[in-house]
Amino acid sequence: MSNENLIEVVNLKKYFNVGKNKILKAVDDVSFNIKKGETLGLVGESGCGKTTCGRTILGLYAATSGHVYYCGKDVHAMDFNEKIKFKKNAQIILQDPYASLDPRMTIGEIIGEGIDVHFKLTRIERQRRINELLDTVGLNQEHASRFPHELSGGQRQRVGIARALAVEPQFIVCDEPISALDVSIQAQIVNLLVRLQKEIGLTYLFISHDLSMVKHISDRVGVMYLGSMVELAPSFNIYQKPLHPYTKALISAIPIPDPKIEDERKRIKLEGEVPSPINPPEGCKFFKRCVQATDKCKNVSPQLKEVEKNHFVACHQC
Amino acid sequence: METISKEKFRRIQIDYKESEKIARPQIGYWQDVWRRLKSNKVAILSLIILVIIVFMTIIGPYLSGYDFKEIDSAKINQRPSKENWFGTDELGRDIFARVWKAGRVSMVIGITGALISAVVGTMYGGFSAYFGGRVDTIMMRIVEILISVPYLLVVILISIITDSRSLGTMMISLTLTGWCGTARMVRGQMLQLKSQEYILAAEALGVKPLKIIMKHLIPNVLNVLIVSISFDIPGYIFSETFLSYIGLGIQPPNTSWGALASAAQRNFIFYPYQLFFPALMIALTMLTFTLLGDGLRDALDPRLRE
Amino acid sequence: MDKILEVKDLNISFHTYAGEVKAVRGVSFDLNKGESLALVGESGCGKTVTAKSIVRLLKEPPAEIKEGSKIIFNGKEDVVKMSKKRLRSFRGEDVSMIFQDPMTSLNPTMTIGQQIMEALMIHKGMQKNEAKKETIKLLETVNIPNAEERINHYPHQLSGGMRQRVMIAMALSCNPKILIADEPTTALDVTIQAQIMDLLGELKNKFNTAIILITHDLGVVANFADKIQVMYAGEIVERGNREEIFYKSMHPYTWALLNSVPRLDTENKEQLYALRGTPPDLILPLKGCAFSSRCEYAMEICLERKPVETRLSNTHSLSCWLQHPDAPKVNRAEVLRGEMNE
Amino acid sequence: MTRYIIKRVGYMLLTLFIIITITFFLMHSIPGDPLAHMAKNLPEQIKENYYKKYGLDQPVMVQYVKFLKNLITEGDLGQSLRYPGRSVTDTILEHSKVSGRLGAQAIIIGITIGIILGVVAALFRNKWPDYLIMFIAILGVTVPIFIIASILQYSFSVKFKILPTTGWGKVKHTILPTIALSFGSIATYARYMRSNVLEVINQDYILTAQAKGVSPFNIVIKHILRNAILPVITIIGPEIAGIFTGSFVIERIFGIPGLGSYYITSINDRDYTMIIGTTVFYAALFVVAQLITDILYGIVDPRIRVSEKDE
Amino acid sequence: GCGGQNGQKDGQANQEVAKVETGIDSEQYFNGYLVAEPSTLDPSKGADNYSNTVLNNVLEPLTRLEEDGSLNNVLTPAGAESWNISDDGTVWTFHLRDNKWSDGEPVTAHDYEYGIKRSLDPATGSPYAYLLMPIKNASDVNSGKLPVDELGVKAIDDKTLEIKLEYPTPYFGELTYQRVMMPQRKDIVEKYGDTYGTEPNTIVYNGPFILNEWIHNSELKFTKNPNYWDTSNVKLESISMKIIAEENAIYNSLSNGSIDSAGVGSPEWIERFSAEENLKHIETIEPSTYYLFFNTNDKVFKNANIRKAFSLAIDRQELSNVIFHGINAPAYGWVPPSISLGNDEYRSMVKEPLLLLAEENPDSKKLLIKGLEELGMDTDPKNLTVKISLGGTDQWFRTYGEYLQQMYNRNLGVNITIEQLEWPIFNSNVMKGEFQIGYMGWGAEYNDPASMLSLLKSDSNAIATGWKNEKYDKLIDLAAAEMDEQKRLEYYKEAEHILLYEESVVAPSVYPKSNTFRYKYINGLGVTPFGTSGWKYGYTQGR
Ligand SMILES: Nc1ncnc2c1ncn2[C@@H]1O[C@H](COP(=O)(O)OP(=O)(O)OP(=O)(O)O)[C@@H](O)[C@H]1O
Ligand SMILES: Nc1ncnc2c1ncn2[C@@H]1O[C@H](COP(=O)(O)OP(=O)(O)OP(=O)(O)O)[C@@H](O)[C@H]1O
Ligand SMILES: [Mg+2]
Ligand SMILES: [Mg+2]
Repeated sequence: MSNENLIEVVNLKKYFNVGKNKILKAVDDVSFNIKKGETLGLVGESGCGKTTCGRTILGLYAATSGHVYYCGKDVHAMDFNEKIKFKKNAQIILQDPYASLDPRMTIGEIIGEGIDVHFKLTRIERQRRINELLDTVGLNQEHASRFPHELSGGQRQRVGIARALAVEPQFIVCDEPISALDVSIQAQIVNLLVRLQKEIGLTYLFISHDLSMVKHISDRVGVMYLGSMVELAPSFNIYQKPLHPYTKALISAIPIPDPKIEDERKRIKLEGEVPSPINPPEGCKFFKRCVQATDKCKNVSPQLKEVEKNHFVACHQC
Repeated sequence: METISKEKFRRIQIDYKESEKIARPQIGYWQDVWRRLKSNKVAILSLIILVIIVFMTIIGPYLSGYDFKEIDSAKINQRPSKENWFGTDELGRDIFARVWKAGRVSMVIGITGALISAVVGTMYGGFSAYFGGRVDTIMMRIVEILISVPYLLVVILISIITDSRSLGTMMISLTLTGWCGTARMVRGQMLQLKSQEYILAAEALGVKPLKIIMKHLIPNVLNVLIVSISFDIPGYIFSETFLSYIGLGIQPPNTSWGALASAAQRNFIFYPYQLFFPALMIALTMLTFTLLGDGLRDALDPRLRE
Repeated sequence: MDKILEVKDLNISFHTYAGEVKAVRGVSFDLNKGESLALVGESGCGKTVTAKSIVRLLKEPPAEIKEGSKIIFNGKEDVVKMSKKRLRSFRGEDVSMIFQDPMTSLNPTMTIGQQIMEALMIHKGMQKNEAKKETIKLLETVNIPNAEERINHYPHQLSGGMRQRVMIAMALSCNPKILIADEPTTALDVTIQAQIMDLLGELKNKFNTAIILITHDLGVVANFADKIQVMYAGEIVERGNREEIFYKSMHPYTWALLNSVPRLDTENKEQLYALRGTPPDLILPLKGCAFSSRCEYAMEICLERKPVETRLSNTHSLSCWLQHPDAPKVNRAEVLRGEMNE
Repeated sequence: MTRYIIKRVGYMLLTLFIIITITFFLMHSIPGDPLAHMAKNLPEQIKENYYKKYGLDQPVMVQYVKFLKNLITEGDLGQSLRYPGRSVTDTILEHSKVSGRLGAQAIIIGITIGIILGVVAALFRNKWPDYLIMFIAILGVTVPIFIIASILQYSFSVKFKILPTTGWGKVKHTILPTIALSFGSIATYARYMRSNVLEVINQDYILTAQAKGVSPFNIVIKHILRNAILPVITIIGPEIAGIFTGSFVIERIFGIPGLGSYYITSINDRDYTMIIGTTVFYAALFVVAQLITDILYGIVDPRIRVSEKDE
Repeated sequence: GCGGQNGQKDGQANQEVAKVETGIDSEQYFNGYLVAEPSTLDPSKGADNYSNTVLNNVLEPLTRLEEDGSLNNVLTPAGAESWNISDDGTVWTFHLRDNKWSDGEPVTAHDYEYGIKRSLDPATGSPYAYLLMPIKNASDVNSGKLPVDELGVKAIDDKTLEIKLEYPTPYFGELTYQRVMMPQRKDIVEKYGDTYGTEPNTIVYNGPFILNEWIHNSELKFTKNPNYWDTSNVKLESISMKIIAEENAIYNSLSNGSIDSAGVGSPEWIERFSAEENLKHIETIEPSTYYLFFNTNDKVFKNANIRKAFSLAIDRQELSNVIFHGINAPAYGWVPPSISLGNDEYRSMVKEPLLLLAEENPDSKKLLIKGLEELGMDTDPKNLTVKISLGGTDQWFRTYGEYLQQMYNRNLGVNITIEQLEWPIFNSNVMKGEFQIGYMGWGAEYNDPASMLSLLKSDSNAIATGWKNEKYDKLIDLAAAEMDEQKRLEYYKEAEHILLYEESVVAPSVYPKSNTFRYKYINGLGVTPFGTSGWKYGYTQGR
């Protein structure tokens, strides 16, 4: 990991238009950096805007406002050729594996597509590369001539991973890349990602609900809530001394694969109404579910502030 | 439990590579399509019929011993018989010879016309849909203009400007606006498709627009494209007749199925066979293409892989 | 206890151009009312196929449920032989399923409200207004905020987790006797996941619903399942209750699974334990134990003959040659690390 | 939405203007004049008087400006040259009503039957109903409408004498032409529907619906149709524009006072005002139909709506 | 073409007129058809047959062409009770009878005067005005050189109309029943302006029938006009004219009785209808000729021998059989049989010139080679390619073209290309002289050989052969002003001889015939297709 910022996200906003003048603020003013060779974990409640954030960073969605810089270049202002080059360097593993595979392409073709765009390989080299990729994600070569619908959920997800790896990128947005895999293969994949990072200095934005995995792989973790970043800290901090009440609840809810512990443990239950990203409330978005809330929380939206070195949190109480 | 020799319970060293035997050759989408098309009996039968028709258009005119253009005032409007297998027309010409002779022109026009339409329409519609926004707006307005300006006027103008009766001029006039329908159709389908996640995935890979259209969008609209091709074939065959009238089409004494059919229209109540044979050929051509198209459609759908 | 479902010797193959993919091979199990059964196992081992076959939603062809397979519902009806008409009422009313791919499983041209209401109107005979109210309630129970607004949204306007919750709401809507949940919470964050699991638990207790849960999250399994079955390459390799699987498991594959879980206390980015190799190609004939090619403890016999099922207790059984008296003993405690040892 | 429509209307006017301009100069650049249809070569003087009377003696540019002025200020398309004294606008309005009525009937029948047949064919893929429907579809396209109409007329009004041969005014007059007209559409819709239904039927959400226990009928109605109907919507656009301009052949055979004969013969007659009039009319309808098509796309498939917006 | 006398050839129809008028049906109605929509009922505008048909029945021209007992057409008094012609033949005075317009106003000579003047007024732009050129000052008035008032037409009083002619015109009587001479009401014309005559209620009627309803492009409905002077002789109470353009639809309509009478052009249908018991068959020769014409400025066809060769090469009998299914008669002359000079048919007095030419030149190919030699061209017909232009784009023309192509190839050994053009383009090409051989038909406008022969005068615009022949022009001019029939006959005979025998500028091919089938209960309708009595005397008996 170097100190250079590979990705800088500055005041990024992405709003969706959802019918009759209703605006859904999926990502609402988010700023953070990712250093070269670093893994930034991104967690948060389902629907809080992680996917949108990841996609907007790669320029797959046009940002409503704000900037994303990749090596200092504004992703949303690149010209055609720069964009192609950027896409070789920055890849995404999409969240919904099945929908992201063209039903009329064989797995081999899907994986080969990226290779064709960015590399000039002979047919045999290409074939070899595809086999290699299949192998790295734990698929058989036999799978290359199958169609997406002929695979199991986890197999599809691995095709998505292989596709992203095929172009040998420097930065990958991993949008829940291992959710459909069994633990053993999860471990294989995560080991692979870590190995690649060590070997060639890959950078990841790792979106996942599997907090143990996030902890395992990330250097820093960002916690999002309803379109905003509420806490951003080194992964150790997040797990050991979470500051934001939402983070606390999250950490406490991690299931442990041990029946006895599971039976006894207590989770912080989040009560109260979840606000809507369409016309979100004025003040703190977590206000209604927060046990420590005050009047200030109701009216003033908290800003992300550094409470400890490298530990940022958006909460009036900390 | 039966007894098993203890020997068998020795630990062994496992070779992890062993599990990676290549079980079957890798194939791509199109190879798979072709393989499945081949195994579709109906489609193959259609292909055979089609080949027979094509073959007959080559040798058919010489089989009956009559020249397709020879007028015989003594044999006007005769029913099919031993001498004239398909009967004779109002000028006493042998319909058998004429039908096959006409087939040459009609097959060429029907098929190339449909293909040109398909290619131009698909590319145009594809670009329009994929780029969307202003590009789409302008491209679709052009289509509106092409469709709305009276075709007849345009064709007449072409006939005057070029004053040529070459196959080329004819194809230009025929395809001038013929592709517009296909373009609209393809655009509609692609609008629906382009919001799919796999298009997003391809974009994320940096695949260029043309390639996205060619590799992702087109295979997924092929099913409607096939239908539109199968409709375009008779469409072009009949349009050629119309052009003949304007003086731009096939020149007498040469003839086409459309021309034969419309010559027979007036008196089809009295001499149905004069209409039947050319119409049968048009229908057969369309039928074979439709069946072939259906077979192809099935082959194109990997979910139907059995 | 009443057996609501008995699966006997289920064999399912897919006919592909290269040959027959034997995706499920001789799976048998029972399910009682109000019981939750967790199916865990290797990705691609046939969990989804097994589940879909119970609802008869596999496309046949290319799938084929082999002769001799039986899926007995409620002790009398064989699902494999059900008439189309009965199947229609069977689905939804008696058994409902949460699919693995929420995006493709939702109709893109119907609002999620319509899709949930549809189920309510069919099975509960509700009127439109009533169904709408009920839909909003359902969405709220699966924790979708702002449900009144959301029912008018189309699937593509939702986040992955929300789609998944819509699927769950839909499956819950008609109070089935059996609920098959195919990785229902993969896209959910842990707080919502916990709530959903509570919800399923409630369903189980209140309505005596039997639940088949397919998941990779052993934490969820530990929390929720009454019975656990571990699958590998189309076969059930070990089955038992929670304690038996988590604390007394004897199958090398189960060990591998348990070992692969990253713990919160592990070092950052250290190598996780992972099984090496890939599962066998299901097209090829399998002679011995399917796991043998990846098993650290493989023996010659494993390559040659299929292991027979060994019963360790009423509920605990497994198929592994290591259970053979002649096989060398493996110390479970050595194999498994950390707190899972007992 | 409103803004989108306003923008599109702006484009519509521009498109119409271009169409009018092209057509205007096109028709004046081809040989022949409105007197040619009389099949007589009239003395120069007579022709001169005639041209003067209708302003045809002026340069084309002047005629064009005058035409535009009348069209914009009064919505007046001028007087027919072939039918002296008849206002083109009135003629079009009056006759398009007839064509519209007939066309609407045909299109409704065509769509309903076409869609039903298409779905049935898809559900019974490669079984006899499928082949039967394909046979019908092929007949509908390869048998010229003239033949279909003549056979209908011959059987129903000559042989069985239950329907009138020609004429207009009562419902019975519309039956045969409607059937004849709808043949082609049935064929087209059926084939496109079949193709797309087959596509949709394999989607996972159909499985979901089945898992919910939705009856096959409702699966077709609620889940399949809407996802498969896009091609039908695409074709409907021009068809709707087409129904108001009528069918030349059908009108001739059944003596129907529709717009079709004007639409076709105006060019042969070099009835300049009528050519432009019918062109404007058709173009306007078509352009509006295209707008409606685009809006319908969005209604049928919400994903299209989004991509349209995001630009 | 318009009026003109028609040679009645079919004996079977002769009983028609002789029928007794007793026991006629109590309900008197007639269902007919028109092939196309009448363009307008404004007599000064429009020139189509269909509006002519309607106008004949709703307006009362000065005269009508009615069938006499022997089925000859005679000019009979109609709006005019009688008329006299000055000795020099230049002043015609018409004495009108009492008649009323449908709105009750009396019909006066001023109405006739106004009608004629309006037709010639350049501001009207009437296409048919050229028919009226014999009237004094007509040409100058029509070109705007003289005011309309200077026209030689004047209502002496309410009942007397005087028409002065430029020169004696033997056939002027034939013009008095043309639409451009029909009476018009000034007040009505001014009231309705451009819409005059476009709808049933924008015109007033003084003929036997009134148009009540006009569904454009579909049907016209008429009823008897109670104000008509001869209303007691009008028996039909109502008439419906459907507009049916499609041949098969017409036959179907006749078959099931939805129309009472129809013209049939297809031999198959003629055969079928002839077998029907309750139909009667009326066959008439039309006053027209179908012909090929040559561009005499063309590098090939400037040679008369080549033209002759191309004319003679046509096997007219075969053409008549093959293309016209034996319905139309082979034509060897220019003036069609039904045209008469005085009381006799012209054709019965003058032998067809081409018969003579054919006798003298049994081998047309020789003529061709001779012509090619004269031109110094390659004499092998194989190397000659000639284009025939056809002014029609329908299937019939294509078949016809194919026939001509094969026929010339067989008889002359030349190559023929066929050019099928839309009529307006054909017309324009021909006018510009951009053709070699063209094909057309021409119907005589009035019952005099002049109507056909004057078409080829060098100052006539009609048939653009580019041919100029002083002698021919002179003969036609002489005939036009010649009141002596015998002399005129000689002039015409010689002119036709020049035209066909000497020069072969045109090559007539057939004289068309018409076949009408009518239910037997229909009576009194007149059998000659261009007689102008219309439905006035029609009635049904035993429907
Ligand atoms: N339509 C098909 N054609 C061929 N093979 C198929 C088809 N569907 C599934 N398979 C194969 O059957 C096996 C079992 O698939 P299944 O979907 O049941 O796996 P799974 O246990 O659900 O895995 P995951 O956890 O990854 O979802 C897989 O190897 C898969 O590749
Ligand atoms: N195309 C879209 N149109 C409208 N709204 C959208 C669209 N995509 C996402 N949203 C909305 O944006 C918000 C954030 O969605 P996003 O997919 O980014 O969530 P997420 O954090 O990835 O959630 P999950 O963990 O469930 O995948 C959600 O409220 C969702 O409804
Ligand atoms: Mg997401
Ligand atoms: Mg699965």
